Amino acid sequence: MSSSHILKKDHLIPLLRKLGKAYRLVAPMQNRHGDTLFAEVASVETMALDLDHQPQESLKPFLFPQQEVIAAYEADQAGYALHPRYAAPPPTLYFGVRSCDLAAILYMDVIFSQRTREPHYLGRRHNTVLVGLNCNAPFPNCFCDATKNGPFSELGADLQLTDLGDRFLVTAGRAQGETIVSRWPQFFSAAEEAEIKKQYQLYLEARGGFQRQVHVDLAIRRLAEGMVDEAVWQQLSLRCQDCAGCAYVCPTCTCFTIVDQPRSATSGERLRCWDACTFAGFTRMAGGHNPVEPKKAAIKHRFLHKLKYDVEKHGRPSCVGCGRCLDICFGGTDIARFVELASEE
Amino acid sequence: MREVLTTCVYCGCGCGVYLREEGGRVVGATASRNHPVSRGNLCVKGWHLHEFIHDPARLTTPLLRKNGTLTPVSWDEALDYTTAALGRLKADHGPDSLGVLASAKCTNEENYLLQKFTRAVLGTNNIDHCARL
Amino acid sequence: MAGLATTFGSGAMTNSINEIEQAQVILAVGTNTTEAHPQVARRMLDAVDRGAKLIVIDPRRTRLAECATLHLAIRPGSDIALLNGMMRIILDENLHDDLFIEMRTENFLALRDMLYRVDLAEVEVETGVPRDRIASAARLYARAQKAVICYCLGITQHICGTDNVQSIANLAMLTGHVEKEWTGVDPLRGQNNVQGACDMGALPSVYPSYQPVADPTFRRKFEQAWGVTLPEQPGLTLLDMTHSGGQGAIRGMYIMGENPMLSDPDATKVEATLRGLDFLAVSDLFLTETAQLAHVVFPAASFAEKTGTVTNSERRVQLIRQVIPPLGETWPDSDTIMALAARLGYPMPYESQAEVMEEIALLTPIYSGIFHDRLETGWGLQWPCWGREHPGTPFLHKYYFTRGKGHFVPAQPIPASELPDDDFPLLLNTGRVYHQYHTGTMSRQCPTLTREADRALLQLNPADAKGLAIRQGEMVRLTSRRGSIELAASLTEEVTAGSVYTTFHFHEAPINRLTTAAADPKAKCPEYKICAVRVEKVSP
Amino acid sequence: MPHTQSDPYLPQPARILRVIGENSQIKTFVLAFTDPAVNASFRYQPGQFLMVSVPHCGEAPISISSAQQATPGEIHLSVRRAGKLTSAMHLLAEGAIIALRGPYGRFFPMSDLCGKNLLFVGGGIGLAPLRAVIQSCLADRGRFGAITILYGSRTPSDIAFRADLACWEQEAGVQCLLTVDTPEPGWSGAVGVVPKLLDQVALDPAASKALVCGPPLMIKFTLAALSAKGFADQDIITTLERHMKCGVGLCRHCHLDNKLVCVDGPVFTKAELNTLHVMELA
Repeated sequence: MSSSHILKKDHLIPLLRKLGKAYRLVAPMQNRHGDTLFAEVASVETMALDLDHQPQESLKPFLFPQQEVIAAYEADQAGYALHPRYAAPPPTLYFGVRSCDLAAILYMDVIFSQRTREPHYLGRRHNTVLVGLNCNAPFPNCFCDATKNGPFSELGADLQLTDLGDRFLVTAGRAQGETIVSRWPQFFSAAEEAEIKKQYQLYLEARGGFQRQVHVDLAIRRLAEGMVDEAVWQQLSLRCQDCAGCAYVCPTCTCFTIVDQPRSATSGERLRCWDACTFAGFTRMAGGHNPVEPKKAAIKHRFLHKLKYDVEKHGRPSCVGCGRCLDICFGGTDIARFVELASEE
Repeated sequence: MREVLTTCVYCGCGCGVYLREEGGRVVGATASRNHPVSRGNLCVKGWHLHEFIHDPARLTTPLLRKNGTLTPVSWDEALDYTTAALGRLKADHGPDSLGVLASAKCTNEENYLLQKFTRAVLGTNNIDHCARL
Repeated sequence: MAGLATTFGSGAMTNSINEIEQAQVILAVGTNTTEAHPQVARRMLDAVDRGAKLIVIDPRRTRLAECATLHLAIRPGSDIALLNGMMRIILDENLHDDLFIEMRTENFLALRDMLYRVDLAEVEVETGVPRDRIASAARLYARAQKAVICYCLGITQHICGTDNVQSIANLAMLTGHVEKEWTGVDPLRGQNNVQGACDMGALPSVYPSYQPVADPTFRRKFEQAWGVTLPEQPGLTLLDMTHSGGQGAIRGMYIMGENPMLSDPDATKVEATLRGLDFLAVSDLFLTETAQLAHVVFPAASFAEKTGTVTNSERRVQLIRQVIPPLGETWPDSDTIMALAARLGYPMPYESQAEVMEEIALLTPIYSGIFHDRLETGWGLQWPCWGREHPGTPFLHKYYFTRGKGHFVPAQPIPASELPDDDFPLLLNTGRVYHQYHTGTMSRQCPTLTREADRALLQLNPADAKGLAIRQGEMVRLTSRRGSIELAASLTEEVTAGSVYTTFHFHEAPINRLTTAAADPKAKCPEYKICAVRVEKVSP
Repeated sequence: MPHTQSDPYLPQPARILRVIGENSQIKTFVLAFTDPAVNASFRYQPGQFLMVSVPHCGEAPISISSAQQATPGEIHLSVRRAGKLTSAMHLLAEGAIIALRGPYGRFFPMSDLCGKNLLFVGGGIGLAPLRAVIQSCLADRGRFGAITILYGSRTPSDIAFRADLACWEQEAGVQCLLTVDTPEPGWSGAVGVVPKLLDQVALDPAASKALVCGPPLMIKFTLAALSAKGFADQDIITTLERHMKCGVGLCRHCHLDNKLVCVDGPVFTKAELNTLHVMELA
């Protein structure tokens, strides 16, 4: 069972300072240009912690980087040898993780260990502590209520924070969270009944605070029933700008490609890079044949994967409602647009 | 991992892009959420902006044609050879025998310096770039 | 950009990119925006979603055309006829803006007289666009409160490029669609710093900020600043330098980061010219087709390895920031230039790029308030920026044109320099694809981009293909009077019968061996968009 | 690091022992892992594939064209020159080293084939995975009924696996029929697409299984023809070719509706394919 504590806001920085000594600290920070990104905290003193804006990307770049070396190779007359390379990040505490991004990490945990244990993701995921932050006020494009993983996180966090104004209600979700509370007990006090009630009140308010109605359930049902008209895919494929941005900012998109990059005539590196199922080259075979009709069927697959196949396989869609693809989509072919088109009778 | 805001090098839109650096290598690119042009998105070229930086085909040393073949040489040798050749042509055929192409892919500072170099050092107005192409 | 400079006094986007999405009507002429300027296309599509009307004038059925309210598929090269036709209709239906014309422009009568001689039936024949569609476009554009025109190389890369641009300016001024936010004329620039390279005076006839070299006042200003005597005569343009075929005055060249072997028209001639030079130095990231001909090649640092500023299409000056040290022994081009200058007895001891920018601000009025420290935070500054406190200028020509009054320059249709005939029956148009960029020097080194577009394709209408017995994906030989290349055929309705289209990104199919160096006499912009070719099947 | 023991991406070096030129486009590479222990413990089944690394070229999936029992200590990969990796592979000679990982994928259900008459229908390089099954059956001949092999090529000079076909024909109860799309002078055999050969064979569909592999269009028409002959959907087995990067169910390049060909295939029965949107059946 989880236990509840109170952390006064005055004690947040002192706590982070302690945590920063025990872990590599990664937190959402606003940079001098005004963008908020998860970044490594170099100094607790000067960090511009930003808990008011949605980090423009999830933790995916940290746990499953856009490009990483998975092996180095040497190839010459004498032979051909590949040596695996593993990043070994120090124990890392990710602070201020929203419920959508937490849900996405749980999804990636499954994807990267279910069929095959994927050493690079699991290596980066190993020794991580996740400190969640519940969203009292959903951001403009969010719809995690519709994907049923927010606005307050239900799973995944070691510690979960709720902003009660001058203090945080802290819930220890997993063992690592309890460890933190018991290691630095000076910062925590027991939560009172009123504070827990207040959290529930905030949760209800947050649920009412969504600015977008995205009927994910309805789209899932219509896909399951095969009721989505082919014209929908046609329309989406006409508008899609083929940038791959939706897959890259999506916290649950895990498609990748593997390429060799030579460094010299006799050596090189094998890279694993993000890829997107919407690209024609994603499925095109060496001879030029493409089993997936470019654009139309590729886009269809993207949405079916998230809202049909993963529902069948995992019991829930692999969209976590973070709204980032709505923020970035060039052509207006994001998941909310799809849900809207699919929901039309 | 570090993210540095820069400006995309492809088309004239001028998107704000973060380059991700890890261990001295540029390993990723992502859009700036609040940049007035990119507003969080990039085209396919922008999302893959990092891919050519460490390409093995990058030139890494100066080359000088020796016996018909481009051969790696030191910077001093390449610069000396160049200034001697430019100086000789200018002396023999006048400054207008020299021409310079600047680049729509280089920075303002570089273009400024190059036109200054062309006009003030080489002594010709024969400078242009592919604005019309 | 000579056309806009004559008419408005300044050759740049009059709006900011973000203003486009607020327009009620967008007229996109000669721009394959979704492929070449994705961010601008995003604004156009967003505007369409909000109910704006999008009119696309393009011979090809591009994706933008698919999304348009109205697509006018004109015959290539008939832009002036079409625009004159639209203006005639506007005049006939009394949709022009009298007050604007009266207060803000000059030479209207010349335009009016010319328009009264336009025969709309002839326009229909010349453009291949039905009269009622021309009229719909004219009415939509003229009646809108907020209307922008976006144009690109489909307008400028013609023998009549300057006249094309002037016609666009005429249309905008006739309807008063210039002076406001969300309303204007926006030439989209193709490269990240083509605007800046022009601003910096990397042009044969002007110093930075378009100050003419031939004008003694400006010459004296720069002579004083630089402490040297400067040449009086304007220099040679790029085409003059690269197309002499080895017979010209140029004996030695220094080329910084350009690849004329692929990018310039009639490339066979470019090759002859470059091979004929006594000396060629090239500075680039990669051993380009041009660098392969050089005597000296300087390895350049990439944008990730240096600091500096670039100016985008909407005149926004922004920093590129160094992320990693220069790779290997590469140098930023500025270091190379300074080293050359020092060895030639003219040291340029700048400590930083910020110091170079300070000198630019001193000598370049439109950049006079632009300094690196101001660019460090925020999102850059849009020129003109007149001083340290000046916030920059999101849209131009408010209340007055740069040149004072907007000047109408009537333009008559001019036939293309080379039209199809019996020997070369098809019309070749060239351009870009979304996944590649320019001569592919950078983009073809990106595995993902190259996977998505790894070779040149010749777009061919199925009707033409049938006559030539060419099937999807087959190799064809494309020949013009200047050269011949082989590439794969892609059958598509995007191009109309009688036209073919391809790109110049791929050195394996150097299309500019075929294009003509015939150029607009004023802007010296070559006619990439029209030349006559023939297509044959390559026997396996 | 806790995971180094089982890196799913790490291939093992293998030496090319022999190269057999099958036709102008196809070569069969006979390989063995350089590490004798790895070679001795390597096990695979007909229909499975390997991820093949060629220096500087990355990886590509190639189906194994031999059967373990028929070629002990050796792995055969029959490769058609198609892209960058396979072109580079074609330049390699005996003694060269590449790297392999696998085997991957669902294999042909050999136990289901026992006691059945087997009809193999291959086109071009598509005979490669079938060759593994045929070798396996011939190594244990008594367990299977009559074997009929139908093989189509574009032209007579494109006929690959000639030595194998000649060998198989000598075996008791094996019939080989060849056809070409376009004849050349001197060709006296059948002309036409492979499904047309079906008319020449008499098989009781109820006592038979059909195994099909070839180009997409050939699969499409063959599957239709087999159904017309009365083969039940679960008795028609084919194997699909897809773009793959990981081979282990992660990268998703080989997606086929809710399946991944690398782990859920590449071998599928027609009954299974009927529920999917497959290019080969469209």
